[in-house]
Amino acid sequence: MKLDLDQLRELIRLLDEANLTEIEVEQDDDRIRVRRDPAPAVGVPSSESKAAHKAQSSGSAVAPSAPEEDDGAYITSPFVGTFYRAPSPDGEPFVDIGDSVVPGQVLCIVEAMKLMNEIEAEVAGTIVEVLVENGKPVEYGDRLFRIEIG
Amino acid sequence: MKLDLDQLRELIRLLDEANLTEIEVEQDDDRIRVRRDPAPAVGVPSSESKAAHKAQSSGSAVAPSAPEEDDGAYITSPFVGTFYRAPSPDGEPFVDIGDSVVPGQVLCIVEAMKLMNEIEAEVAGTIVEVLVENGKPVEYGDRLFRIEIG
Amino acid sequence: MFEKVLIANRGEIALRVIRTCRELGLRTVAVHSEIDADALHTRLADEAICIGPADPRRSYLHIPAIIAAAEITGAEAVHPGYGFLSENSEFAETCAQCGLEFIGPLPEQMRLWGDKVSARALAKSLGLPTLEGTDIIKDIEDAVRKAEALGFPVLLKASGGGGGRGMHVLQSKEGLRSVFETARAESRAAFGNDSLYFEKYLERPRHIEFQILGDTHGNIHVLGERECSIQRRHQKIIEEAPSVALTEEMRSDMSATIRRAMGEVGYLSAGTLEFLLDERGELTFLEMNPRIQVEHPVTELVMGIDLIHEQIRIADGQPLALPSQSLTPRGHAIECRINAEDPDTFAPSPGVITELHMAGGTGVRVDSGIFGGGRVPAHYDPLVAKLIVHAPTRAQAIAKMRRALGETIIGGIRTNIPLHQRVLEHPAFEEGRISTKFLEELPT
Amino acid sequence: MFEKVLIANRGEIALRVIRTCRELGLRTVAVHSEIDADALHTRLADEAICIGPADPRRSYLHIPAIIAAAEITGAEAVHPGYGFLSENSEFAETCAQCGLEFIGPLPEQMRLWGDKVSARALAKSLGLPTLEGTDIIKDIEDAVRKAEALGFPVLLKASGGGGGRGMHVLQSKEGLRSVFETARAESRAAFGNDSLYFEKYLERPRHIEFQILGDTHGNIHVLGERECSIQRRHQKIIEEAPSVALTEEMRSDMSATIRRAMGEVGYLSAGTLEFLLDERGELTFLEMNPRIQVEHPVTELVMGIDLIHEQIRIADGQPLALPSQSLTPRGHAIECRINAEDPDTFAPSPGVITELHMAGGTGVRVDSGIFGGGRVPAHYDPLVAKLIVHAPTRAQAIAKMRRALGETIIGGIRTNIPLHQRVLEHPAFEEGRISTKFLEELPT
Repeated sequence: MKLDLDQLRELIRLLDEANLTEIEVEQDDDRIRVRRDPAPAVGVPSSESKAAHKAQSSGSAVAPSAPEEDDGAYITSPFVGTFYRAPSPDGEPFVDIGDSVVPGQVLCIVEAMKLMNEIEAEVAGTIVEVLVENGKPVEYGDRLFRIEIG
Repeated sequence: MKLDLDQLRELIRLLDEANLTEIEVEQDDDRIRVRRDPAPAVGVPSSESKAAHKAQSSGSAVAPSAPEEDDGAYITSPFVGTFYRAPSPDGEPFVDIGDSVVPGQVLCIVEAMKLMNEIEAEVAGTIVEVLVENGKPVEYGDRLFRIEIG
Repeated sequence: MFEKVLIANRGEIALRVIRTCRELGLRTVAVHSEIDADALHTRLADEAICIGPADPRRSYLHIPAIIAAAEITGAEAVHPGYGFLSENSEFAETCAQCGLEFIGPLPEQMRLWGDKVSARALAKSLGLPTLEGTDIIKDIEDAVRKAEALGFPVLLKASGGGGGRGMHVLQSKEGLRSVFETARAESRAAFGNDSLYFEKYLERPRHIEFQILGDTHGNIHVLGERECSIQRRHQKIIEEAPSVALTEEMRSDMSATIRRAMGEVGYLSAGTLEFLLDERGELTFLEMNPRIQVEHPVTELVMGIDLIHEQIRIADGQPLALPSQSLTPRGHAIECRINAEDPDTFAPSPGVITELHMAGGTGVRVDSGIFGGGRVPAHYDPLVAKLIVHAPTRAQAIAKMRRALGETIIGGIRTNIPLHQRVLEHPAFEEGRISTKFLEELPT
Repeated sequence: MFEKVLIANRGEIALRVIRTCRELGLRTVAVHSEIDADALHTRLADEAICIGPADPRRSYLHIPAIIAAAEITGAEAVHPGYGFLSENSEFAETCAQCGLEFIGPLPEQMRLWGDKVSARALAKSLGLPTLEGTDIIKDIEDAVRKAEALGFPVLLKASGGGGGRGMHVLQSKEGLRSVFETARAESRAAFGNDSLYFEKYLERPRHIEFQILGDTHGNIHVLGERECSIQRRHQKIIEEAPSVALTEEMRSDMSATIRRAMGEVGYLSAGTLEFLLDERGELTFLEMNPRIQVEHPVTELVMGIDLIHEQIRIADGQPLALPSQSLTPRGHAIECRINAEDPDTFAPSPGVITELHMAGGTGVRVDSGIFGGGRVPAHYDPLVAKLIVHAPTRAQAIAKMRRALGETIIGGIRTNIPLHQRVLEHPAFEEGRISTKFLEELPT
């Protein structure tokens, strides 16, 4: 048996970068697994923060992309700011539940520093859930819409 | 089976370096797995102490008793002090390996504050090992003799 | 100078002494019970000796085991910390007989101040103001006579008592007989001495104490006062320095009186004179503690000194040489005693520390005996850590302590941190309107 | 007074600012990248906003995200800490335009001192002693001319540089051409500016810096000096206050000069003037850092003040009101920067903290951004904690730091603690015989 250490190192780098706990690869008869169990949370201050940690540390969406998940995909916010569903206070929402969307279609606005940032769909699909109320603040990575791809 | 120890060492080094808990590699019919469970004791200072922690925290003997263990029983020290095998510097040892002892028989002296505390056997048996050198300091709970009961 | 010091204690105070020893280049020997084999003081000392089982009577209170540990390690001096053997004159004497330097007062001083009745008489003879009180009560008839002569309310106290134990308040002679009998039995059981006496009972006194140091050259330094009025059943839980209740005049008058009195008895090492301060501003002597105290860090912070260092210098026969600035406090310091106990029921809460985050930053000092993954045994004092802050003003010190308590996380055991937070948030505390009744009267 | 402060930073300095805000009753907003969702500053602030991915250019350096975070949380002021956007005048200006109080100097001051060549000219015009140096070098011929006029050895520096980056020593004109071309390319890449200039090169200078504070009422306070000569590749790793190399006269002369100079430019908030001290005892101006610095705690300890508190007071328009005693140091303070890096190769060592025990006790301050079980990401500065000690004398401070380093345990990552221990044990360090070359010349 001959180990390909470089390949192994590459896997570890990937594990780190993506903040994973395990990678397992099986090919033909070969199998590699690297694993890092999260350190037991001794000494973790968890009770003090009054902050609502809405942002999940595992949130992997770094763009208004639509990562596949078991229960559909999500459009996440690429900006910190205020979420608006319509182009003006009296306007119609850009999209609503049940609407079909195509790539490039504007779904909402996230306002920051008086700039209206239009958030566009990157995939085609159907809006099945609106996850943030109009006019509410959103953080980077917050889920805005759930979408059924296709 | 022929082990490639260098390869194994390399894997362990990688495990350490990358702070992993497990690496498993399977190739053809070979499989290597190295694993280190995360220490639960986060925040345990372990490197600083220069003290030789001879006393085991699990040491359950609190008297010169002879608790059963897989490899015989032990006579432990009920005092902190200096261990003497004989009643005087030139005297014969109270007991030696191979000697049979009966309950109440003096096995050694532990001297503390100029007092000679005679340590007596509490069970009958045969001395199979003397674990402390004559004239050496002993802590509370230190093993003095291994004894075969019966 | 001795080069190796055995610390006859455990927990935060053992660490406290180890730290100063290390800074002075002295080697340290920890003694520990079986259950403390992995304790912090065991780990951080240069050497550690197991001296007995968890039961303190067979380990930390067992004089022959401690002396033997010094013998086999070649320790030349012993620091007793507080509690355990720290006020045991027999231990101090045994150390001396075995050629070990005892870092603390002389045995005769311990005896002199150990008995509360004789201590009060001595204090009075030395010119210290004392609370009106009686001699030892002979019997129940004598008790009634003495109480009436003193005037109710009175406090029935055990002559051999300490730490607030064995005390009973009597508002009138009703029930005196049964209380007297109970107290006598308690005192006999707890202190091996059933002598009782009366003291005038003050309704809402403050507890004020003065820190002193005396050396072998006859110098006495009075290092200001501490206010320790926040108590639960006579156990201090929050202490501060200086006290808002003393004027500069009161402070300097009492310091001068104490300096003279302690000079007269030739007091050696660190000691604390405890007083009650009544609502008219009168300080009356309560007792003298011939040892380092739990709350000594608040004095260290405002005076800029290390009291353990001074104790070691004194034991080595060196003269006190404190900078002149150390005689006036700088800023304000507060200490919260973090106990492993339920904050409401006060039931002890031993266990394994699963989470630990101690406060840090400007003006925060932590003296702790615990670590993440470590165990708080049920056998000893519930004090696990002392959180101590120092700031230019009392208001800033309070704000800092609130902040520090807020970021302290100790998981796996219950602690009295919520109780500390309630006190620190209370307007009366903020305004300095406190007394030894504060906690009792604090709404939950 | 503003009531809610956003801290545009992470790690220990974010915590440092949160702590003082909390003590002042101000609410705090932390901003954090995705990888810092569980970081200590995120957890300990009153509110936390995720502003972007781990890459600092898209989070901690991304001005619109930070401003937007202030907008959605209603923060009224911003503290930039050190590093990241702290010296970015555009950020300070944007804050002002958005109605946010920037807790720091005015943007024009940042620009004034940001360019090293113009800063030196300004300093000279203000009467500060400056190191002999040249204007911007035009081309390679000009470089040879200027270097020879100044006299070798010379130091080639980037006008837009900082933190010791982009500097090259030239012992003679040999190799000047290639070094000049390399340096120009480096400078363009690193600072977007390829202006270079020469300075006289000192062989074994000390790095001495003075802490200043200026308020909106025209008051300038000079809060003594720090010695930061223990550096590795121009990165400070150990700092102390005061410096053993300054006499009382040098200190007060330079303080007076700085007070006059900074009063003339109307400097606001905290700032540091860095100097080199040559072997003849001459101080020459190096640069001015218009922000709070990593090593500010040593000044806080010896002066008994809270510099972040003063910055906040100044931003609120209040006049400086420091006690007079804060203008003379009390005792000696030392800071060790604990970095997540290999102590020998200096390779960064990110990872998960598996064991953590920080030092405590008398005179020990810990400013840390880590906790047991937490992660040190690879994306940011390797500084994970600052261990700071305060003692009456320098010798005692050194003994205390050795003690504190000895009981500090950080598992799961490698740290430079062994390097600190080697420095602290070195006789030359003990005797105060140090220079910026100390580490380079330290035998391993």
